[in-house]
Amino acid sequence: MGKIKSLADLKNMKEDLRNKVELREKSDHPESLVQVKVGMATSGIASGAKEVYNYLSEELEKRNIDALVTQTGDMGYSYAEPTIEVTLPGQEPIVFGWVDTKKADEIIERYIRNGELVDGIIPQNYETIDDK
Amino acid sequence: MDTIKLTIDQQELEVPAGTTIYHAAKKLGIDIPVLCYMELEDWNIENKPGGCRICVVEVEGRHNLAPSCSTECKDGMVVKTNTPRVMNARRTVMEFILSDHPKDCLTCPKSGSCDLQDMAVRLGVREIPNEDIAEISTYRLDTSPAIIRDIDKCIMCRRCETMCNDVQTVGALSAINRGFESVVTPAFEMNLEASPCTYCGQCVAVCPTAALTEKDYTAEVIRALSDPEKTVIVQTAPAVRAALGEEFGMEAGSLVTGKMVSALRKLGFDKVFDTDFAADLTIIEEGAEILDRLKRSANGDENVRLPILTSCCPGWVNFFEYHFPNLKDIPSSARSPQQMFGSVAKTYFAEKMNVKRENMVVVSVMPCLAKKYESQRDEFKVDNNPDVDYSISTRELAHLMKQANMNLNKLPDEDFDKPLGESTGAGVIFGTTGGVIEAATRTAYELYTGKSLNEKVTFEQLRGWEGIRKAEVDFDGFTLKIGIAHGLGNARKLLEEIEEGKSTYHAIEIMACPGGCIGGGGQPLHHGNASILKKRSEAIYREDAGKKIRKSHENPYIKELYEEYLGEPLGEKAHQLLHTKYFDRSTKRQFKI
Amino acid sequence: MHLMVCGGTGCRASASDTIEQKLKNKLEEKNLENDIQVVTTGCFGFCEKGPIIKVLPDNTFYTQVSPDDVDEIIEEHIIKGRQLTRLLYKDPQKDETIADAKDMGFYKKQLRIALRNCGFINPENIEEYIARDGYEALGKVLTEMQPMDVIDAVKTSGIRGRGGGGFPTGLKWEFAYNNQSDQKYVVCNADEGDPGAFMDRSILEGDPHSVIEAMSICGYSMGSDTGIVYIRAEYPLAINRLKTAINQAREFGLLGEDIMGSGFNFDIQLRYGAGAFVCGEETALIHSMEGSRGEPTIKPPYPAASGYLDKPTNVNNVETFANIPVIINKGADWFAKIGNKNSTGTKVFALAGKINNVGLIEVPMGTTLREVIFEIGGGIKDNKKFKAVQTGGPSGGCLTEEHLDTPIDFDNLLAAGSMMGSGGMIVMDEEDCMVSVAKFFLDFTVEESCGKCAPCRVGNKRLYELLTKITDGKGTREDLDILRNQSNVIKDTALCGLGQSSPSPVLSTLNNFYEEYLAHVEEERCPAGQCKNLMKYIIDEENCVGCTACARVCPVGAITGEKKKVHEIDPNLCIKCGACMDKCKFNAIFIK
Amino acid sequence: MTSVKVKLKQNDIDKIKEICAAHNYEPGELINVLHQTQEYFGYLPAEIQEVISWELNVSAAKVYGVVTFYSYFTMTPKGRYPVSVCTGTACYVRGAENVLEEIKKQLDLQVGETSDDGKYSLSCLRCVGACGLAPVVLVGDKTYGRVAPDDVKGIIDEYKDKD
Repeated sequence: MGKIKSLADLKNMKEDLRNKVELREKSDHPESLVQVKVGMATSGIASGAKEVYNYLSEELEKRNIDALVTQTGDMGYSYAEPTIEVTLPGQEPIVFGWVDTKKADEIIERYIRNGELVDGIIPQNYETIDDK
Repeated sequence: MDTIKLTIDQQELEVPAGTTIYHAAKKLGIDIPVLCYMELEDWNIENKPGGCRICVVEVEGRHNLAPSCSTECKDGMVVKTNTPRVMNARRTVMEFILSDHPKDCLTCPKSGSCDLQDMAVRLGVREIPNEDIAEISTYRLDTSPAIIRDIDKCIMCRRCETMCNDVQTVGALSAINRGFESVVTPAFEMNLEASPCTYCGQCVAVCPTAALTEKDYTAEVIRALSDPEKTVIVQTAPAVRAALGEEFGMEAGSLVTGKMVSALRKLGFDKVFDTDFAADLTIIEEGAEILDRLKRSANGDENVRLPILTSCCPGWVNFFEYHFPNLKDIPSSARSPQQMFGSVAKTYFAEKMNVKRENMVVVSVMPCLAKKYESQRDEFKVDNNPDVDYSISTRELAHLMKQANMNLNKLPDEDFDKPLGESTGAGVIFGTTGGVIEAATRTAYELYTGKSLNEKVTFEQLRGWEGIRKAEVDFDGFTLKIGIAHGLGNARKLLEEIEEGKSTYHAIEIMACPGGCIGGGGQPLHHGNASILKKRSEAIYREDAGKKIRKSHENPYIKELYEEYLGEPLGEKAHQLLHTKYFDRSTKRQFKI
Repeated sequence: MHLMVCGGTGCRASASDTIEQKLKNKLEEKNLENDIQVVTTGCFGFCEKGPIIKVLPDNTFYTQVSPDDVDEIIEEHIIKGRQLTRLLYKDPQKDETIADAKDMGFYKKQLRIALRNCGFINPENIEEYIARDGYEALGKVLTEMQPMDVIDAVKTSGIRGRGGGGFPTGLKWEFAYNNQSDQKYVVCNADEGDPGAFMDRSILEGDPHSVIEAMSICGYSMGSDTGIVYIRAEYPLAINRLKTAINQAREFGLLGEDIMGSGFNFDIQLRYGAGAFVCGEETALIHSMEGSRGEPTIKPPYPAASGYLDKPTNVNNVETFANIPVIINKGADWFAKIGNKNSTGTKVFALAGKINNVGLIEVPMGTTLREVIFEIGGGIKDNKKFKAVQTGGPSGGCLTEEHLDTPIDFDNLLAAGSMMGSGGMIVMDEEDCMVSVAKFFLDFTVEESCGKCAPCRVGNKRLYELLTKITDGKGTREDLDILRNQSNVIKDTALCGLGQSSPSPVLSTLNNFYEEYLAHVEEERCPAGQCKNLMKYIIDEENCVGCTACARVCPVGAITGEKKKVHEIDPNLCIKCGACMDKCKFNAIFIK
Repeated sequence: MTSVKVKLKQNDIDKIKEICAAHNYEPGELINVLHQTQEYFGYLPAEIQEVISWELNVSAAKVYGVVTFYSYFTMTPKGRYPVSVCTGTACYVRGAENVLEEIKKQLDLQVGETSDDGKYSLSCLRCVGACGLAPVVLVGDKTYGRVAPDDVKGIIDEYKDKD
């Protein structure tokens, strides 16, 4: 990636990146790409988010599920950490709390594969500036 | 805006912009109490941490109280210095400070001259709430040959830290720890003796409590005086006579030479001599050394290092031994007057008196604390017997006199004993900044040019108060370039020039203490009042002006000493008794494991 | 179809587990267990109206459900598709029922501006930040705005410093702008030290670019090319993420020379704090950056005139900076409309203590404490009674029931005897002794005092000792007066903000919980039962059956009594370990 | 602050000099230098501070003043298993004090001490930011959340047989 030399550059890049993300979601693998974000701030890691992240990356690969596992910052639900957010294609993201490897397994098998909700969902309780 | 109008305690006044509330109030005669604040205006030395919070005042429109020492006046400000809120706050803060301070005032060395005690009296503290449960921070007592640190008594005013680091650039002291545990100590809480401390005593001079005091040798002196076996002789440094009077309520600048002599005699010293005599001796040796180096240098000898530095100040000697060991061959090798006196007294004079060395006790009265350390240096001992047994400060002499029921005011004037009590005006001015080099110039000029100065013995260009001074003296066609520094921070600047090869001086005089010996760490406390130091200096020059002989090489007893005993200046005997060598002490700072 | 049953502590306490079981049973009965799934969720945060059930996908939100309602829910809603109006949430203001959770005011309580990207983007990937409008504000500033325009925008937005004091940020920038110098510095204070707050770290860990972008904007506006982040060394992850972000920004030409072709140069360095709370104070922070002891100095001179290396310096905290790009992108007016008149925007709080939903929240200024604690925070843990909420960390105070409806903003909290501080919010229940809480904070201040000024160095130690005397049951009424006077004097005379605010926990508890102090000094009693030295373990004669279990477990042999007869505890021997009470099956041992 | 007497080896001194050189011998970089040095050696005994004082031309008193000011710097080596108890407000309210007392008892250590065999050291932290897990105890990098006094023994037992 080259340097950004102007505001126009930046805006073009933003469009590219947005398209890329959307492309990644929609056209490359229609229906099948699952996005998983693991809350990996200090507190998340302290409660085991790293193990969950590793487990999810490895297991999804092993189980041939086309998924993108990324890390992100503090989701705010300290009481329920580790927390992960799973977005199935075309659906609203869902946050699961108290995730350990066992729970992660359950989420893969039941929610990601079959769309069944499992215990431990954290109700989202905020608005972002995008909503305003 | 150049001037600012404000109201203090219902009185309006105008002050220049930048004036603090404390100073503005002072103009109105309102004396706001300050504890940690300290100001030495002429040298730009200010200690203003804003830490004690005793000087707080009420400023209209401000939510909390303002420290007057460090709050600048603003236009239209309305200040109240004595509301119940202010007075309650001051007293409560004082109670806090006292609650973490030992209550051994009765036996405390600072009792009676303690700023903290005075403040407690002034603020009317009668009781400390819940004293029984108040923890007091305690530390180890540190006793060095010159300075005692009892930092249980430290109130974190930071004055010593300012003197040691900002003024003297010695860096022996720093605030350590934090919160309730914080105090000022040397690195790793080591003893001063292991630290780079030069014993200049400026920390002691400004300490408001007894956290830093001099090591007191008066008991040892009394013991020696009461021992019939011992011949006890005393020498007094030039700066002492210009300040001792202050301890007895006299005006600053009172010269009390004669009264001091009679007091010492009454105290029972067998001989009362003058360090000024040894100062003259120093000039002979040092002057000869200067001339020698100048001549060799002029003849193209590249091994000669210039400038030559004076070496009579022991704080300064300690300083370069720690901080500039690579320059240790530059200072004159002449011993300080105190030590020259000691070695002459215990050889020449002891032989004359037919007293065995071990039965002679030499006491020195000095404006200085580093002299205590200097007298204990191994180089100045023979068979473990020091040339100078005890060095006491001006303050200690005053104590001694008071113990002996003497009132200086009422004593008659008496003369020093001969031969070691005879001195010239040149020896006297050693006590103030620029004096040593002026004395040396008087002698060097005549020896170098072969011409007499006649009555024109003073060199005004060498006098003054600036921390670093440069002067040129015409030696009959040859221009002698002279540098003068007082205060070790200023000395450091000249030394760095030398290190960098930028120095153009031939000779430099350095005094560790601001003002020279008159501002020494053993002098009566000046409480930051620089005008006191100026008056002391004037007194010194007055004594010089009144002397019949004003050039060291004309002192008849010095001549006699060389003829009878020493031989030539810089000769073998002189070398053995009057010169010394310096050590690299920077390694001392490294840990011995 | 899904039935989401709240499994939070509050709802559990009001039988949500019974409801869940009943739902499952009923579904089995109707042979629907494979079509309709019952899912336990985390706390919805709306414990006041619990137990809660949410039906998906239609998002119906039932409140105060009882086990008796289960049949009706299944019969009516699940099978017949008709909502049960009586269980729907009723908007207290409009007096109308709301079925969809998304329309409920409660879910609009939080608004994420500073935390907008936290938990959303990958903080180690600058592209994700750019995809979310990242660096657009900087681009706009550099190409379309003059420095003074930027400062005006920040002033118009009304944003005040999020680090504690609440000084208007725009004014601060203007001061730094007005002071001419060959070199100026932008400093980000990331030395978060409040012992119950971690929002700055979360932002740095979750959205480091927002801080980098804001510092660059600040640098452009005041005329500085150097930014320094002063960050706690105890935050290794934040440090790493920040380093990564800085490197990426450099690679993309967003830090360095001639940024976006504007001719503006800016770069950022890191300095590490080393564990001193007082370094949150800006002059102390600057001394620490210069390699010295972090002791504060008297202002003026302000850092804006003479700061780091005696150059004009602007210090803002992380959260403040994180708001800046949004202000530029969305407009100062947009921002100014959020919150209150004198406290605009949002504030992040670290909500913790005896509360169900411990976590990081961000609410518009003006939200009430009640909304934060009972709605977002999900109420008090284990359904205990709310007693106090401590805001502002060691510099703040404890607020009570009567303050619950106070809108949270800088001025209101100050007026109530506390302060905004950096955003710690610790909730306490009836088992927390307020004298001990004050003592806890004093212990912190005593340890963190820099020692420079006497009131803070010695005074706080004395307050701590006096509080210990009181919690030991040795205090007198006169001590309370001394405590108050000493606290007031420290507040009045200490050198820096840390010292001046250090007695706040004492003063606020003295004001709000004076009765509790009185109980300690006059009755030698700790109403919360927390002060060990004031506890007395007593055996209830009625309940004791003489089983001897307590006597056997007592480690010091303080309990005597014959088998099958009432036992007795010798208060002089008792060490108040509580073992007997745990052991007793008959509730016969209580604390007085 | 008590210190442990150490004899620095030449390569230790070289390492310190290297760190100072990397910071351009700037006195203003003192704290960063101390950070890096402590990271390398684990602690900052007087001997190390002396070398830094020489290299940066800052008085040893000042270096010591800085080291003793900041709680992050230590002059005693930490244990191989440093035990830290979070005493932030959230942890306090949820009973960290009792947990700390139990750890002191179990390890027979006071806060700030290191056991004679160098295995354990005990310290307090202010808020690790894991308030959701309060009270929190750390052993090395491992975090233990929602710790009750009764759990302490179990946690320490995990390290009993380790070196």
